[in-house]
Amino acid sequence: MQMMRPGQTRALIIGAGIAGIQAALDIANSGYEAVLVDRLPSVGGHMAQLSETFPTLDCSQCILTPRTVEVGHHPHIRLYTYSELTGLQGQAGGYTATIRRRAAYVRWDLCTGCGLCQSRCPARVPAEFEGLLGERRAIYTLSPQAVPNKPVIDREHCRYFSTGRCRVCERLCPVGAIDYEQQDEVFEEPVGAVIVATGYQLLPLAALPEYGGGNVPDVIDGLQFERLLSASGPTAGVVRRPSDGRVPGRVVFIQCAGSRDPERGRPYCSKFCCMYTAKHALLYRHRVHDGQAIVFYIDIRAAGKGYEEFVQRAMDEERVLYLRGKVSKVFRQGDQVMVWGTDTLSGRNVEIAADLVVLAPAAVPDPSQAELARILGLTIGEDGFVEVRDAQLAPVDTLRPGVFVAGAAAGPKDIPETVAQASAAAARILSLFSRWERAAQVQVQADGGS
Amino acid sequence: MQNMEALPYFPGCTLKQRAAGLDRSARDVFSALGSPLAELPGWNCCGATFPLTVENLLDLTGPARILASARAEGTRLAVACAACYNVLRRTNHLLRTDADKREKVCLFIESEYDGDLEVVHLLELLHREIGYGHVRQALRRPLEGLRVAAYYGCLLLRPAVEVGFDDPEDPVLLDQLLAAAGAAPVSYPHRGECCGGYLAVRSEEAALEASKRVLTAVSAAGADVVVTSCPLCQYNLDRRQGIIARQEAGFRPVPVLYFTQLLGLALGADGEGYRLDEHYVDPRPLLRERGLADV
Amino acid sequence: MKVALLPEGLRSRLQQRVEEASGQNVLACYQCGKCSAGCPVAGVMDLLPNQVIRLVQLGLVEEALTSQTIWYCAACLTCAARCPKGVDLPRVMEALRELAMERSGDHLPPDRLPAEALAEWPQQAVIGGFRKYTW
Amino acid sequence: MEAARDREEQHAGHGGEARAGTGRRIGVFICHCGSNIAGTVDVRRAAEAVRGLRGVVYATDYGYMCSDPGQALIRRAIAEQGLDGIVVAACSPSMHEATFRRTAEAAGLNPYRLEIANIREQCSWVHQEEREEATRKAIALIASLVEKVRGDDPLEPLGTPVTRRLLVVGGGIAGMTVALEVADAGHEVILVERGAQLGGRLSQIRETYAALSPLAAPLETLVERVREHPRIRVLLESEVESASGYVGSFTVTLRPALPAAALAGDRGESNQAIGGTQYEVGAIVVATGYELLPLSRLGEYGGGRVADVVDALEFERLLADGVLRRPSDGRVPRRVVFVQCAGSRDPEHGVPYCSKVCCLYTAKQALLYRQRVPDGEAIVFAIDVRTGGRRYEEFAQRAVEEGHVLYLRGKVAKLFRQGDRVIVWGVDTLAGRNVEVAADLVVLAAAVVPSAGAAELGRRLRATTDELGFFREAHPKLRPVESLTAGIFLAGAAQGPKDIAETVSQAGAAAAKVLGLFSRPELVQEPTVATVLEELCAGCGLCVSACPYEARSLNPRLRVAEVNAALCQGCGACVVACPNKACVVRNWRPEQTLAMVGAVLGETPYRSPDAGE
Repeated sequence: MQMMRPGQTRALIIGAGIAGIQAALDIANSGYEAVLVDRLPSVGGHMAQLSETFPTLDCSQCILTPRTVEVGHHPHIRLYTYSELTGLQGQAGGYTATIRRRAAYVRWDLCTGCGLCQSRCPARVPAEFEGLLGERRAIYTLSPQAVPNKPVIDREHCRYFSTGRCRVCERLCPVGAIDYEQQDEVFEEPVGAVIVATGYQLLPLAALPEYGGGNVPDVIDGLQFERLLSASGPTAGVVRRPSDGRVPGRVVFIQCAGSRDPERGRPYCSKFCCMYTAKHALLYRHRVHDGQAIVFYIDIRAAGKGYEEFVQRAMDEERVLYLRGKVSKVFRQGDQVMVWGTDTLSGRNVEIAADLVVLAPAAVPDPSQAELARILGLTIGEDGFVEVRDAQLAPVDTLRPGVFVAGAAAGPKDIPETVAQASAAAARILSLFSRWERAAQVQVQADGGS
Repeated sequence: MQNMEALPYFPGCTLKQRAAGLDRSARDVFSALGSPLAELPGWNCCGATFPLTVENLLDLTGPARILASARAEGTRLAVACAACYNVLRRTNHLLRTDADKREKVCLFIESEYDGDLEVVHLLELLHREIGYGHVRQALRRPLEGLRVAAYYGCLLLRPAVEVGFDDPEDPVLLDQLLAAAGAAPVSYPHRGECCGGYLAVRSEEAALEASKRVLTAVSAAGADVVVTSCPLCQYNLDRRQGIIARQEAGFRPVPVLYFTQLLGLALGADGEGYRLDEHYVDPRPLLRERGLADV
Repeated sequence: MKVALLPEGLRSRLQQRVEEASGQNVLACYQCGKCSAGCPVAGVMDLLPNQVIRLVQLGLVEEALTSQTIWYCAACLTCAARCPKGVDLPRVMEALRELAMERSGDHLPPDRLPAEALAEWPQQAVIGGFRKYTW
Repeated sequence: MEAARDREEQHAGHGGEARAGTGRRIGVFICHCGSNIAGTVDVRRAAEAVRGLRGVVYATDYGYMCSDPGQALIRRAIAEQGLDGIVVAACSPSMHEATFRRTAEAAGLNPYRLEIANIREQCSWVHQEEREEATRKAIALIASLVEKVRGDDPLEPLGTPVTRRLLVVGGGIAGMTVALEVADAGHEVILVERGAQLGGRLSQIRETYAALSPLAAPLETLVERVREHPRIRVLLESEVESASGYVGSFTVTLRPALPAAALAGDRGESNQAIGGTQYEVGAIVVATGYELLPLSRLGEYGGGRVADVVDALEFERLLADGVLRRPSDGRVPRRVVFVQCAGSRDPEHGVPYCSKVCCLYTAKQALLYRQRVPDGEAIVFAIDVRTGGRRYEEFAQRAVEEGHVLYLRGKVAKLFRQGDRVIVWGVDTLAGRNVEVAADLVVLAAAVVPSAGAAELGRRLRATTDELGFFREAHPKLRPVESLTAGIFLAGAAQGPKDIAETVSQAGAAAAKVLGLFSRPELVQEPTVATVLEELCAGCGLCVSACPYEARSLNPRLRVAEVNAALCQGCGACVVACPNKACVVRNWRPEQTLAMVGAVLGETPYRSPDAGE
């Protein structure tokens, strides 16, 4: 009996960053269904937070939005945002995925995304999407271009949930979509194959005590700096430092903050920091023409099409000064940040008084990944990333049949590599689906003939 | 024998003094090959080094004046000294490509010149126009069996775009010429490495550092003689050998000759005015032994 | 001891002068060291050529001016010919020499050259020396 | 004037009826794009100004038109205002034209009666300091697109059938991976390889880096699978002679490969009349890989003339022998120097880019050498050690710590033979010391360059290569495996230096694109293509030679020009060439264009207050 199982040619994709989006689109555009799950209220992942992308300096939001919009509208994509996978039963070709959607306290079926509710919400909360450098309300969407553009209520900060009074959003909503009684919902989806695309996070600054441990206001991480550069960010694209809103005249960028540090951080190289740091320094110089950009590095890893040329451009056109050496200590002094570093090329220790310090912390697996791996029965490496079947020859196959991995979930990767992997994982699934279909057809014909 | 018009020729200061042997032998060679050199009238010093900063515009007036006056004599200027060649060639290139500088320099020298002269080294002339075949035919005393280390130095080779002489990492012109004259060029990797140039003026130690590197390689390659086109190279490589011989037990001194000296003798010149006696490592025993000279 | 980097900012006045005089962008150098590796007189230098460029990159031009390396450069152009980034080091060295002599006068006063050596040196060495070592 | 134009259009016999009663109720939607547009252009004022334009019955502005509520706003206005044409003033049409066309279609409006006025890239971004001027320019741009919409015909997209057969060029790991994935999904694949066997560069490499896993066995399996696959046809010693057609329907001619020597020339001339065979395919994947920069290009490293100076692939071969022996005298080398960036990162003499794979394979080769010759010394010269990638950094550190490979930071200036050794002049910029090493063998990590003939293949396929000879991707971030020519995809190092893992990923991605293409029975194409007004066409053929896409031909019987709509890109070259004005691009008719120009020049036909249209 080789009948098609229900949902056999549907794919489950966990994580709706650029990897998940690309994989979902490739599968959906080939006529199969994709179930796309993300923990956040909207899709886009880290790429939605970026200002411009190296080496072409395309606006990240601008190149991403067509994809997020397509995902949002695609007839073959079922979107579960604000949701998590809580179980997966069965085997390749016949899984049942259990998905828990968190209560948004907003009925998305009614909501038009008009944004009125957010305009009057009295609770102001540091926005995670803005790297805590901007504010959101207790009822919020991640960004104005969010897909789906439906708000959620953050229960912890909502006045109504904490005091029992407020209900401003409920009063304002023209369609009556606010529902304070909403509960988490659980869905079961039959699927035939799975792609893990849970991406990465940056090592928290608290793990870097020698660099201020997150306690120096003008020491921020790379994603925070992306928001400061971004036209849609909290400073509307003007680089202002967090402490006093001043435009920094001298910015120090510190690479390998926790990377290549087997003793105190992560042993591995986080791969994309060299390039985004070069981009940061260059963009900072574009924004602040008389600003000084100084980069500390150990090796400049500009391996990729147009990358070396990009870094050289940062050096010789934008006059970004590269110092070879790891920074030893960063601390606040007056209204400046002192950086103690070295330049191993001149053999000199240096002390720099900076207005702003941008760290490139190690890229680490998403914290949810360990639990997810347990649910999916995947093997996790000593570095916390998903193990693949063969690092070189089968880079998107996990050790479990029917389950694939794409992007930074299996180790830090830049966008082109992530996108290629996402499509590659989609291809693995497409050929599986097609084989299953043909096998079933053959079986049907055989059955018919007998 | 082919008869050509006399070539406008720039000897330069050194060829009138310490390197008079180069001047005399160069004239011999070209006369023997049928295109005598005609010294540029009223020439001045080229400045010996090419100015490297923008603030040194004035230093260009010397070479620019030479170029302008040579242009009045013809379309080409032949040069024997590698340093003069380098300076004149680079100045010419600059005047040809930088209209702004050209204008300023021309104001200083009170003369019109737009860079359309061709500065050629004698080696280029021998290669391109006279031809090695002709050289071979004109030989009276082929350099048969002579193991020569062709040494190019810096000034003929760099910067390649401006000097345009030969492949800077693997030059061949001098080797080919010497081979045409019957010699056996030895292979050694330091033919374009610097001899120390004018550093001797400031630091004997630095000049020694550079020339020793070349000489040990020449010596290891088993050369009988080093052949060069540059008075500075000749001096550095020749003069240091006493010190090196004192420092290195196994070092075997090698005479250093100008290519024109060797070629002149091969073409039958008697070596009169070659000043072979002024060389530090006396080349005469070798030349006599090979039947190249009776001097 | 730490060097308080960039007291004058990323583009110090002196650095700017060196770049203007030499026509070179010192930040184009990515410090591969190929210049040093092939330099014929590196053995007697106190700083390697790439280290001199490094000091200029860091705005530490004063330190570069005290280096003996700038006087040892024979402008043989081996470094410039091989530099992957097209940095013409000898021009930078010459700009530094000029700067140094602008401050302290002739590096090698002609009247102090030994007479017997003057008689022996080829003229172009003497003239070249004057050009490079006198102000 | 208006009447005259209508007459002219009627005379042209083109879309007159379709336009009757249309172009009279136009809506304008102006996007703020956050502060991207609204920060520079006074969008309120622009909306007010365009409300007065002829035909405009509705104009509004909104924060993000592309957002769900923005699109809802458009849909609502179409219904409520009875709009029959729309101008969205926003970002470049390449961003969201498709989005808004879907929106219009969902509201029952023909999507080709929607135009985008690009007031971001072409206005707000380039005039950030000139708010007043930018606002005026935005209004002018919108006015011109309003004029265009007034003349737009409703069009239907064109459908072309898809041949579900793939051509893969290159039989290395990239090509084989694509072929297998696509064939496994049920489609036919033709795999053409210039060489005599499958396997590509991988067959020259013994172990992967980092994991040090042997490649021979998996490669053999892969080759076997390709050769045995019922849907893959392998053509060895063959190459693409020519290609024509378009996405979904290419005709390629394959022929026996010319000897490699013929390819060394700049443009391996293709006029050797060897009989080619034609194949119909729907898509093409270019997987032509790389080669190493010839050592003759590296003069300071001996130009390939120094014995015992080899490139990395030659060293792989030496490693493959039972005992590692150097070429000159067969002795086991006791000291090996590895020189990285031999030609890479060298815009002056070599290639400007980083070759990406050398740092890791050098670490691997040094480590393997140390394992083979335990008392040997391995010295690596590197500028930056580029080991980005999972477990790569750890691997390089292992080479240093366990393999005792000595890394010196600096580029080598020169090397030459002395006696029976190779002298290497290098530097360690960290110690500030020059070093001279006498080596028994020197391995150069020569720059990775495109395969010979890549640029020529690009010309034949009309898929562009960059100035370095690598195939150009449609977008470096989001479309890394698509070429700029629809239906032609890229896999592996043909697009730029890549390691095995990335190549395999890319190959999979190219397969996904092919499978997506093959999943559709027909392709939908933009209908804004050229047409011929037959009564005006004299059959002179000027348009045939003017067309850069070979979309034009002469009908010998009717003696008029014809358009192959599937090939036509709507570029308008034929329109310019035609002396009789018989060529027209749909929705880009000359009178539309003139009206647009008029609007930009300020001859904006505002309706008079009393003569409402």
